[in-house]
Amino acid sequence: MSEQLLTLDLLADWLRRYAAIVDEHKTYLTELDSAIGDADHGANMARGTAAVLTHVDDATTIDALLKKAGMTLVSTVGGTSGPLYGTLLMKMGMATGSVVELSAEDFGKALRAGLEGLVARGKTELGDKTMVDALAPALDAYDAALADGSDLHDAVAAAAQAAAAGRDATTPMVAKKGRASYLGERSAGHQDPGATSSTYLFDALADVIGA
Amino acid sequence: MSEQLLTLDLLADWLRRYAAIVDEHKTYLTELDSAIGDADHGANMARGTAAVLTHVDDATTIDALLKKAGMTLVSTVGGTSGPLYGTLLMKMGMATGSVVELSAEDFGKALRAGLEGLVARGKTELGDKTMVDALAPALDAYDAALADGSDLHDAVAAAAQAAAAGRDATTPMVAKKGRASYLGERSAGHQDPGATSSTYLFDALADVIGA
Amino acid sequence: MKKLINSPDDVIADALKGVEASDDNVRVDHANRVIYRATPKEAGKVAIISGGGSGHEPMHGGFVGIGMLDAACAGQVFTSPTPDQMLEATTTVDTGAGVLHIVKNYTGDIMNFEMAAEMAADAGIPVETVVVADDVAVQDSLYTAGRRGVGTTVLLEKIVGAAAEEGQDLGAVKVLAQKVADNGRSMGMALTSCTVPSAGKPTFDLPEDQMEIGIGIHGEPGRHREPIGDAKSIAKQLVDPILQDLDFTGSPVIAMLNGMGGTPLIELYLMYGEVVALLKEAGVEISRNLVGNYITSLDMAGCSLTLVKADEEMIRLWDAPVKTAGLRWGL
Amino acid sequence: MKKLINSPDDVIADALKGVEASDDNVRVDHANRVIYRATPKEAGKVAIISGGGSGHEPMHGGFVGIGMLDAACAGQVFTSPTPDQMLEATTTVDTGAGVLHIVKNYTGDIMNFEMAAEMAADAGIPVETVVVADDVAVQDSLYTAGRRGVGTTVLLEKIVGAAAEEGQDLGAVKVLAQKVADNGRSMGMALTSCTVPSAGKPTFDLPEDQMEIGIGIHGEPGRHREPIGDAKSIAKQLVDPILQDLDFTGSPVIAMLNGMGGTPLIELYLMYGEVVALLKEAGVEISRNLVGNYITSLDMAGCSLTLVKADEEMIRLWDAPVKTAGLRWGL
Ligand SMILES: Nc1ncnc2c1ncn2[C@@H]1O[C@H](COP(=O)(O)OP(=O)(O)O)[C@@H](O)[C@H]1O
Ligand SMILES: Nc1ncnc2c1ncn2[C@@H]1O[C@H](COP(=O)(O)OP(=O)(O)O)[C@@H](O)[C@H]1O
Ligand SMILES: [Mg+2]
Ligand SMILES: [Mg+2]
Ligand SMILES: [Mg+2]
Ligand SMILES: [Mg+2]
Repeated sequence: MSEQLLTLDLLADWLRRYAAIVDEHKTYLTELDSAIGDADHGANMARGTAAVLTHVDDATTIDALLKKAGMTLVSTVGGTSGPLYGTLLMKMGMATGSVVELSAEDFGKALRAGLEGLVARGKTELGDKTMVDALAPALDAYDAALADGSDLHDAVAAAAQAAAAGRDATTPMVAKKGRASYLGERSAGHQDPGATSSTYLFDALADVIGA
Repeated sequence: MSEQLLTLDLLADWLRRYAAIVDEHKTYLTELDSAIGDADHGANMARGTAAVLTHVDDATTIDALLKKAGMTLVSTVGGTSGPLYGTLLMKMGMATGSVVELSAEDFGKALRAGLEGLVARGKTELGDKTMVDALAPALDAYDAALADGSDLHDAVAAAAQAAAAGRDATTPMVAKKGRASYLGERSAGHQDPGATSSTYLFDALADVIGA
Repeated sequence: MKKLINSPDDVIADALKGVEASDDNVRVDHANRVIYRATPKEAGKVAIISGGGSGHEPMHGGFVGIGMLDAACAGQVFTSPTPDQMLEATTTVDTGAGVLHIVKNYTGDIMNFEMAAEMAADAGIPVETVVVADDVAVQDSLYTAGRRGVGTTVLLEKIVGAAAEEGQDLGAVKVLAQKVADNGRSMGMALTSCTVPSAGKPTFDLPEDQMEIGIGIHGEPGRHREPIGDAKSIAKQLVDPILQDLDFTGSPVIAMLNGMGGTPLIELYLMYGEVVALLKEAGVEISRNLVGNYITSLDMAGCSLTLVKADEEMIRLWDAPVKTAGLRWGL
Repeated sequence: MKKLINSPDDVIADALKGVEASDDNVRVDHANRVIYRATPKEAGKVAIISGGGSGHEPMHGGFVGIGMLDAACAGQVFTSPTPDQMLEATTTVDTGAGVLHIVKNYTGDIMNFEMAAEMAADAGIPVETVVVADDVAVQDSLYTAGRRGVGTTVLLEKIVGAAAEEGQDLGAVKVLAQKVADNGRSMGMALTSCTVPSAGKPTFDLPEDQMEIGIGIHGEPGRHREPIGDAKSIAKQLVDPILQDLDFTGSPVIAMLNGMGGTPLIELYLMYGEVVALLKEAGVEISRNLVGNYITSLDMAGCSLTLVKADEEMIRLWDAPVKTAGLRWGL
């Protein structure tokens, strides 16, 4: 069992770093969404994460931090990614309880609860060419690393790597969910924007824990 | 006094030739009109002269030929050039009387009557950057050539040359009439479309009499 | 050229078929290219016709119907209709009370309507003419063909149409029409040129970062071009020359923020917000407004602002019922 | 990017100012970005709200008023509004008789409206939802997010709005809404892409000689692209897949030939003429029609056709008075 803990401060930093990465890549995200969607994913995510930033200092517990972040995404992003990312974070917050630090394992359980909420909301399966195709393998890799005795540092690195691989794997897929599905076969050959912004979640975490 | 006569057939050929030249240059006329007008002069003149063609065979006298041609232009062209070219030909027809051939002098008088009608309708002066800037010098050159003892052939050649010079002289002018006048100083540097299509009248005449 | 057409030569004929199929308020004389009211006006009332080049839809055909025009003559794209069309329309709509011709101030329109009016007079039909010349972008009227007739035409057709509908006589209708014309001012701008179907390419080239200020409705280039500004500064370039030309304070004002054909409504609303803010600052009070595509220039992106300085009577006539494809209320 | 805006971030806020200034039928809640009727509906009548991403004007805000919507929630450009907005609108418009949510079938819209409906139910407000999914361009509904909601939304808002206005209860209004949704089909095409303000460039590239068939209203690329055909052949590409999907003979039909925002009205009339000719051939009888910009996609050039198979009752409700910026008759 890993000794390292994820503190309130670290998770606040995670959200801050995520916002920074999204902002940095918003043009790129919108370009990806132009090819198989409606050219707003970058603007959507940048608007939402910027709104999250205005609240991260207020939280005194991890559940409050994550729930508030999730609700903020829901009420500022709209579109598809608002309810989905919002649900992910809200369900994570509901799973942690009112704490100020989390074990690597408990953080993994919270992520899993978040993903389940997201999948229930989005009615997605793996292989539909959505953010789930990055999130699910990332969580699996994270859990597997911890089970293999890796520390948080390595587990997050493994998750980030798996997320990136999952994201890359969306490129040849034919979309079955979301706006890209209207394109049918023409959706193949393009990387999914949501899978891309999901990968940034793990990049951000790796950055803040120094993985 | 010139010996040559302008016959009904020759004048019918003149209108046919004019239609052909206009049709050949309609894109060019529209381009000229794009720069300082509304991009329709070529289409307007091509439509009108094509309609005139459907009647040239019917006429048994010169006045009927010209009046019908003028009325056809009025009722098929519209815009600025319809009433103006229409008036030119109608007034020419009214001036010739019910004949089947005209002396060079009488043709000149008819042209003069036509121009006067056009100027009255358009309320233009020389130098306003309009078709009058090609027509008026052409008529003056024609009359002067005949007065100097030239034959029809040379008078028409002189008219065509003067029309071309008049047309070229419109380029530096600032328009004071028609759509180009809205541009103010920006109208300078562009050749007037109407002066250009007017010049074709004399080119066509030169062609059919072999000048 | 990207257009939903069959061929440049058939645009008007084909579009008139669609007008006939879609608009219950009108019937179409395809041979003469005249759009008439489906049900003619009662005898004894002044009839009103207008017309002009096509490419400005809904003007004029979309304004034929109860409370507005009795007929509209459709010319070729950007080309005045011919005297034959106007004479035919004038003869057909006259109920004995005479006919008002609403003419926009362009050399071609003036001459063609003039010839038609001469022929109608010959045929014994009393005709009066009002010429709209409201475009403040045309400055030196002495050295030009005079100001172009643009947006005021739409508001005039509505107001004067109501007066004719309620039975005012030709003299009164003409005086009212002149009053509206005298009290209307417009100013327009473009982000892109339009493309005339028969020309097949844009009338003027406008670089990606430039706009044209002071355009008319025929793709004529404007007075000058400059880098595209924000909506606030563009609004100022529309409002200022209009207010410099006529004092709009102290009277009710009818405003129209008009799209040129290729401008989305969201941008027109946005521009209207900016225009209203500037007018409020200047003490101008807007009583009635239109925001949308009313007098367009094919696919041009851009907009124009029209203000008409009204009085209580003009506002009353504005509010009167109207039933046309382009403007409808109270019916 | 050529747009009449101040900045991409301010488009919605600024446009709502213009809506407020121009449209007497509505009042605007700027904080929540909800457009409400200026005068709320009488107590005891079912209220109707809709909403969606912006960029489709006049839909939905332009359909708020007597005989149509009670409120419209404005999202960011092409982005569903948030549950907060819909909950706020639902709570505000409920007169005690419950609220109908009109939702277009997009993943985002479905989820956000779903969350709002859950919260409204929690607050004790009866909410029913109708989902419009009428775009026949989306073929394999099993392998996609299902058909997109497009043009039928406009006709549904009118018909159902009339039913609510005359006092039908929530159950009846919901049944009627579902019936309209089930009987509506649409198909669209584009000559150009639109440009989302925050993206700053066209969503897709379309060569000068190509068109995109089967587009939606968000600049999503369509099903395929091909060389631009003439209006007749384009009309066929709109009509055929609709008629293949549903039998429109034997009933009155309401048709809408809709412009995508950058298409001039003259082209829409022309296309409508071609569409009507094809429908006549196929034995389809059009009872009512709309030709114009009703559900747009920013500055996209192109058009869509919507047919709703109606019955006498739906036609009666269609003809009932309506007073909104986007649709108006009888008032
Ligand atoms: N049903 C779904 N479940 C999970 N993710 C989805 C679903 N539908 C779409 N997505 C994700 O949402 C992304 C698009 O988000 P965004 O562009 O913000 O929303 P919208 O499609 O409403 O414009 C897609 O790239 C995809 O990853
Ligand atoms: N008042 C006028 N008198 C004589 N010619 C004129 C006058 N106004 C314009 N023109 C001529 O008409 C030409 C334009 O014709 P055309 O493009 O067919 O008509 P419009 O300007 O109505 O589109 C100009 O190039 C000019 O030569
Ligand atoms: Mg998107
Ligand atoms: Mg011209
Ligand atoms: Mg013209
Ligand atoms: Mg979106």
